[in-house]
Amino acid sequence: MTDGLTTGVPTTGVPILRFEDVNRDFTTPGGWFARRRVLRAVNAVTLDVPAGRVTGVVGESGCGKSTLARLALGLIKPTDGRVSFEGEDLATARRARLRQLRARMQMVFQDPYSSIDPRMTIGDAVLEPFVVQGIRLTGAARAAKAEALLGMVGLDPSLARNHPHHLSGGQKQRVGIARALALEPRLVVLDEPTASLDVSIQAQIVALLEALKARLDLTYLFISHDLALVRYFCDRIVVMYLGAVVEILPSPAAPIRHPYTRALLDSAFVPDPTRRQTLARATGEIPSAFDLPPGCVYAPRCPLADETCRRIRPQLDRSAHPVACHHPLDRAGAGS
Amino acid sequence: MAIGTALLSAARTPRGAPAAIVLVGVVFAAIFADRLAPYAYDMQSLMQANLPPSAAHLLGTDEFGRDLFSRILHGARISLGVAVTSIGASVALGLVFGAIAGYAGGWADRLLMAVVDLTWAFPEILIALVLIAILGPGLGSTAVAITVGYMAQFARLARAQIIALKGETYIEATVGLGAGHAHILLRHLVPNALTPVLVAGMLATGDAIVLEATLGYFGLGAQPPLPSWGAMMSAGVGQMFLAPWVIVFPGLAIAITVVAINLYGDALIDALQIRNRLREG
Amino acid sequence: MALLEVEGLTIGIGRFTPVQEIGFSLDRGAVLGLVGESGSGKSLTAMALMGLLPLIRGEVRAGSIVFDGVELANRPAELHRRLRGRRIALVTQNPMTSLDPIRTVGTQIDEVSRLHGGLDGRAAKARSLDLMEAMRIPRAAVVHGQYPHQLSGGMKQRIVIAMALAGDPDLLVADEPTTALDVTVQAQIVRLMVDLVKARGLALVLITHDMGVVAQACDRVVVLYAGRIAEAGPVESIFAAPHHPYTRALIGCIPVEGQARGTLIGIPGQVPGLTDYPAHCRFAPRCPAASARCRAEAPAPATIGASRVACFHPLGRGA
Amino acid sequence: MLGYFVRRLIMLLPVFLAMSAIVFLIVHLVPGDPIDHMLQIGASAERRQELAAKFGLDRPLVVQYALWLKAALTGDLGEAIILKQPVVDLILANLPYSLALGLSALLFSTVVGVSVGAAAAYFAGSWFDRVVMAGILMGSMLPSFWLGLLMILIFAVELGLFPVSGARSWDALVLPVLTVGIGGVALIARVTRAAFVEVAQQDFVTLLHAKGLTRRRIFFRHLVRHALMPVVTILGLKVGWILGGAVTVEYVFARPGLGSLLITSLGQRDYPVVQGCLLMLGMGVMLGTLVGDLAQAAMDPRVRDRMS
Amino acid sequence: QEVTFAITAREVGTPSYNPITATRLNSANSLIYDRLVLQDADQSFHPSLAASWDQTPDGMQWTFKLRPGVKFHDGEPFNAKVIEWWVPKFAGTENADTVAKVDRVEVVDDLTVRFHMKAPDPNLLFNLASSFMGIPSPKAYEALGDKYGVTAAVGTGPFKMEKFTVGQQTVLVRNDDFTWGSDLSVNRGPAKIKKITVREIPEDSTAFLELQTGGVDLLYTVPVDFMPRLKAEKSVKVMTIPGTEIVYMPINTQSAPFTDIKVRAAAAYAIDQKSIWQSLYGGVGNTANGFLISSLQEAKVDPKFAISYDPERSKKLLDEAGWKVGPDGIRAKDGARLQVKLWTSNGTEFKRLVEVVQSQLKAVGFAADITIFDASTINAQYKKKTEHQLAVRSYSWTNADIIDWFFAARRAGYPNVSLFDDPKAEELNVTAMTKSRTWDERVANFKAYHEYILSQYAFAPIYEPANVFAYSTRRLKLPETIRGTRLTSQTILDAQVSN
Ligand SMILES: Nc1ncnc2c1ncn2[C@@H]1O[C@H](COP(=O)(O)OP(=O)(O)OP(=O)(O)O)[C@@H](O)[C@H]1O
Ligand SMILES: Nc1ncnc2c1ncn2[C@@H]1O[C@H](COP(=O)(O)OP(=O)(O)OP(=O)(O)O)[C@@H](O)[C@H]1O
Ligand SMILES: [Mg+2]
Ligand SMILES: [Mg+2]
Repeated sequence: MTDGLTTGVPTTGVPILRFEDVNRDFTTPGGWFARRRVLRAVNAVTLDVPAGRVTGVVGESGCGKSTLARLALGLIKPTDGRVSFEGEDLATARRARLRQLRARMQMVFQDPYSSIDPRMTIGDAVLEPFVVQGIRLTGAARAAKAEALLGMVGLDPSLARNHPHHLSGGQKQRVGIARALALEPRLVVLDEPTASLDVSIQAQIVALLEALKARLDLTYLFISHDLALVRYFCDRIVVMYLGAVVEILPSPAAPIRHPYTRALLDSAFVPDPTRRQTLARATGEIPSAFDLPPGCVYAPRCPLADETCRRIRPQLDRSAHPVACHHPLDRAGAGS
Repeated sequence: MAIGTALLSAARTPRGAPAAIVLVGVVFAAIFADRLAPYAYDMQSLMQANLPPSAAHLLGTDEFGRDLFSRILHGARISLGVAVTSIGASVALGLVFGAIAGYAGGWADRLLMAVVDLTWAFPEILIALVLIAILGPGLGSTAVAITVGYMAQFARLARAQIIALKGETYIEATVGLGAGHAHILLRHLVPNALTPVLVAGMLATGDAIVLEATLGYFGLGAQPPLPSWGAMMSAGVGQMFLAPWVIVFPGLAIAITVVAINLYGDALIDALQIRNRLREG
Repeated sequence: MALLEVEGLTIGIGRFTPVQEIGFSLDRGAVLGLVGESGSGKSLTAMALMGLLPLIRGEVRAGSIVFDGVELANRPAELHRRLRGRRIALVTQNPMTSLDPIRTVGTQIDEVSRLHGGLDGRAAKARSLDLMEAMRIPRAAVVHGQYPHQLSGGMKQRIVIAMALAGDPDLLVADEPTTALDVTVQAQIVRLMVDLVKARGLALVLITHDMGVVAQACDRVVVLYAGRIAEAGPVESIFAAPHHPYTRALIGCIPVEGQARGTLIGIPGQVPGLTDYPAHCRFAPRCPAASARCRAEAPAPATIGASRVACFHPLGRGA
Repeated sequence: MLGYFVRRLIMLLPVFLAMSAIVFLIVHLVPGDPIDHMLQIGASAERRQELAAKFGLDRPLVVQYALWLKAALTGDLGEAIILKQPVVDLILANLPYSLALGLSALLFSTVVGVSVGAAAAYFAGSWFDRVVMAGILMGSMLPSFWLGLLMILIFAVELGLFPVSGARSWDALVLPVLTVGIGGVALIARVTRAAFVEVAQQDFVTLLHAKGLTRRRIFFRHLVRHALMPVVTILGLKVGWILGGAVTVEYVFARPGLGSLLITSLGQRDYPVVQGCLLMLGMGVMLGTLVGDLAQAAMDPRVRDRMS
Repeated sequence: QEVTFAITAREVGTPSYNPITATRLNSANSLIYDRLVLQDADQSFHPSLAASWDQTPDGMQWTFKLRPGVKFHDGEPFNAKVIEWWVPKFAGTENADTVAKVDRVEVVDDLTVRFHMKAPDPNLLFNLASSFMGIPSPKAYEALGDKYGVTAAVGTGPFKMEKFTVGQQTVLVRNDDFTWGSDLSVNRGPAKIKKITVREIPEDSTAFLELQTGGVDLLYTVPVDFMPRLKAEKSVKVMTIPGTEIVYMPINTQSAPFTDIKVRAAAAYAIDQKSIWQSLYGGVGNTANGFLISSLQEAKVDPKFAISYDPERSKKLLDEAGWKVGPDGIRAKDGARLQVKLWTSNGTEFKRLVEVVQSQLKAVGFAADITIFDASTINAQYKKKTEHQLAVRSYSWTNADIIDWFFAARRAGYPNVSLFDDPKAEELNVTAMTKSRTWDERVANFKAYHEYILSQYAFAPIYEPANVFAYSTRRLKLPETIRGTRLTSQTILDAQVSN
């Protein structure tokens, strides 16, 4: 665990969003059926999201990416620690204030299929942000606004009258983006926005996001399990494993320091048959988040793990390229 | 699929079509009973009691010489009316309870559901008999009894829907926009939970008609001379050896209507593709 | 003669014809990639190979499926059933739902060897344990007695593969076997399957939507678009020199290391739905090179080098 | 599992308390009181008073409830005011009849319902499926007082196969069981059919086919267990129906039973009996749900794991 | 030698066989208990446990000679001491009135008792013959206390109670020691039937079908609807004996518009007794035109007081009272519709009848709203005194003093459902109830009282049912004529079972 931002990672942009030593636990419902069990979905995360940049978060299923996203938007409250947006603590903000803040931070969800109320028309869906924020629009303004928003994300404005089930996944995701951008937010959290789309559509959406960012001066927190995509799209890359940040790559091209990040990279399927890889670098699977091992959570799968790793949990170091590992891959090179 | 379109497309399926025709017919009879009935439903003529079906009396007459056909037409209005209003009230109450319990969760949920489960615990007929003992007999009490008897079912269903919907991304998305509880509940959750509950309500209407009939057997449903189908059947029990038509025709009316409701409801469930959502309750 | 020869395979469901005139062949010890976007007909093709189309009220409308010299298409269902599990086995996409949740995974594997190998309970279990170890399942004896929900996704998929292998099949059809898995696990499973093919002399039809997987695992590839073949050929030549504009675009959709930002474009437009398949070239609406002819008629596959390509304006012709 | 069972039992306690309070209140809300039934027409006010005092009906409701509950917890449900017997005895005397009818009807509905539902599912979409399901539905929709009399008319009067009414021999049980059971058959057949059709669409069934199993084997060896799970749930929920739901049938067939006892006593405002019966039913239902859940756990390892 | 009898809806659920405290007793009661005297259909009294009796001319002393050799089912002897114990037992019970005028009982010798009266009671023998006067064994009675009649019932009758399940059945076995049958039976005992199971069947149709199929051998009451079918049945014999019941419509004289005697009269004249008797009851029984059953002398009132259907008179009375016919046929006065409440209690017969009454009232311009209550609620409602207006109900009693029950001012609400309170009537009541010394005097007094009540239209008579019972001739053979006022032990004693 670092001491937080004061001695933390220098960033080029001003942090718009800050995690300070944030934990988030989930308790499985007890009651009739089960014993209560506590699961730590986000574990001691300290992180700055600099304005105007794309911060990527990668990690495998269940590592806490979505939880991090929800915390970022104040949709759930941290168990410990502080999440602040533009300096304001989201957990203590009043309802009305939170609503105002929400106009400036938005989220695009992983599953476009269920992110629009099936009973709403597309037009109503993209205009709902105004309703919620209490901004009244007249009939003509409504139509114009809907048209503008749909046009912005490359959709035919005539779709406004349709219900979501008439749209393809890619179209729905564009609607999701339009909705998120309706209130002109500064921060957009993108939670695996392309994961459930075909590659050809995924590429379209990524291109759209790139274009919008440039046009609207947005800050992105881009969450994905696809390291290749993150490396293509992001300025900084946060690697998570079992709720904890294990490495923060200051740039996509930075040399990898954590064995897990390495494994992640090696697992990617390079679309080039001439470069067939020895696959299976990582062995075993992610252990249950319920009973975390006492030492490094990656130790059970790590080829470099030793006794220390199994006993002492490594902390994120305070270098320009922070890593939480007893045996970082570049030990010989970069000092920490 | 929108419920309106679904109603139509269910009516076009091989199972749904005949059922829909029957239901339209019954509703038509209920609305226009006054005009369609050849006689007043309470016009007695003791000298013409228990006549078998004939040209003058299409379905025969009952023990008071009243025209059965006219009574069955009016009976549609009463039986359907009681069933529909009480189930309507039951659905509304169930929605309120279920929505609150499902949305609030935690202790509010447990408490509300404990109450609901209490009524769930007892057979509807017993609930109805006990309630009518308290409220006194009559159509109003019958309606209240049916309302209470079936409420648990809808509350549970509504709650299950709400809980399932709470996990939908669009709800989180709307919260993310800054929406409050009222907006979430009234604009998104309840409207989306409505369809299965309404369909379950429609199916329960059939049961309610039968329950009203059974209460009539104990003398507790519609008060004479109002002709609910149930009241007609129960009065006909004494006549069943002498004038079987007195009990057979109202019985047929019930059976046909209820089967039609069920078949059409089934077609509707398929059209709306909500079969598994219905089971969640 | 190849182990599996598919020709002109056309699949119908009710009024629709989601798959039209697909053909390919496959030898023992080889991996054939069947790649395409969602809805392109990959799963239906797999179901046709398994003879399971009737389950979804589908049927083979035309074409042939010759397996080891035996024609299977439109033959009595019983014929196909006898081959299932014993000679042709299936691995499905979602390990989370592919196993019976209320029976131990062990018995589910045992069942196959009991049914097809005629083994008794004890022998079947021993064989299952062997297979599970071959799948690199740790503590196989314990896992044998566990229920699916007690296992991770990767573990379940290994069980499904072990189950597929239990009947000692010649042909394995794997329908997106790794899509639902974590990246790291995905890599392990694909590797495992390729190793098995080589080691046991199996033939594998590997269905995927990921050109990366194809590049890493397959010997030959069939690229489907909207129910038709766009291009088919050996993996090396397809990646080195794709002839169909779609194939090239598809490869281009995957960001590669060091790719500059803003260069990822994707394919404009969207895959047509089953109900609005055009009569002409189905890719034409999204194709940068589409001509009037492309919007008038459907191209038939033609041989270009080692590949077959269905396009009026193939790329790199003569290259 | 045992721990789960104990916890469930403990959780039943507050539910039991709430239920008993509601039961007590409801019973005392009913207008009229048992004294009316004991008094000859035109009795004096003093006499009323005296009787009220004798049965404790003159005390505040809360006190009455507390006394009743205290006794109830020791298994003493008091003495019937009109029927002059310990309520427990009355319940015990009627319970066997309710159980005999309820359990046989349950068995009948389950066996027939599951078979019919399974057959319909096996031939789903065929004319057999449609005719059988519609027929069952039709039968279940007839009010039971009529169905009961019809049964008597056909099987007892015309065919002379069974006694018309009463509960004096095993064969007197047949017609009531049929009458009660038909509704259950319809319910269970529909649940079973739907369950079969639904599991048949799950992924793992595709894989069973892919293993080369015959349709028959898949259906009867594999799907059955899945299809029975919702049936078990329904059965657990229907315990109240087993114990007290057959009032009409008891009435038509002149059979004893908890339902009839309850209704008769309600008519006579015999409070202790009504309270006792309702409490009994409520407890039956609570236990029924518990047993249903346990059965569910026995059938489904996922549920089992959630419980431990 | 074993038979099954069935009692139907009305008697179902009778909770006990304790004649002293019970308010309801079922037909099986008479098989367990004997009374001192029995009344025959012709109203004459016959010795039963009392071999003979005597009264002093002033009516102040009655001496009863008891039959020797009588034993209770538990072996206890029946003697004068039993009577001495028995009569005071009624004090404070709901049946106290039957012996209320007995001051004390004197044991003259082992088999002789003398009743010393507070006042003469011409009705004493009638009271002693009522079914509540079955004599229980003092030993068993005292031993069982509250539970007497439920767990056990011990009398001297021809049958012993073996088992009683409320609402279900009573099993009776023959009392082999019984030799003291009355002169109303040919067979003085023991009974020829060995065992009787008396079943309670709430659904009339079921009971009917049981009789038809031989499931039961005798039905104590047969619903009129089933009579034609039963009569057609070869193996079933239907018997009708004079009824003990009157069905009538009480009119709440204190509830507007029935405070107006013209409106009361109009309602009374609207009831068409004849068509009800004919079409609803198939001509079985009699029409009722007064309050008392026709076999009573007090029922033979001056024809001008008898109330029978007269629609014209009814309409005319309403016109006179200011109720004018409205467009829908319902009358109205000063803008108020002639809308009245018509109640009845649950029971097939009442439910049917009330509908006819409603329709007949409508014919003259009353709109009557029916409510059907369960039996216990309706009395509670009557007692509120303000809620009810018209009702359809019945009573079963074979003595004129019933007029006092239902019309004495002190019993307003219930049983005086008419809330009848009239000085002249009260005066006539006192005379009839307390001032009659002889039977004839009593008859005259009650007749006057009866006529006056009729003249005030406090009720409308409707119907006098007959007692109809039926039995299966396959198993049972009953005497041709039924002695006594009801089907009781004297007839069953003579009953024979074939095979
Ligand atoms: N509401 C919740 N209640 C209980 N547990 C939760 C809840 N939300 C998340 N979790 C658990 O927290 C852990 C992290 O979940 P999260 O959704 O953040 O992971 P993720 O990285 O987004 O995974 P994925 O790639 O599958 O989306 C998981 O183990 C998950 O089961
Ligand atoms: N049971 C069915 N009934 C009707 N249409 C179907 C059915 N199954 C598949 N289809 C249609 O057939 C087409 C091809 O489906 P298929 O499942 O083979 O696609 P796929 O390539 O496997 O796609 P995915 O990548 O989404 O799995 C799709 O348009 C689909 O909608
Ligand atoms: Mg996530
Ligand atoms: Mg697929």
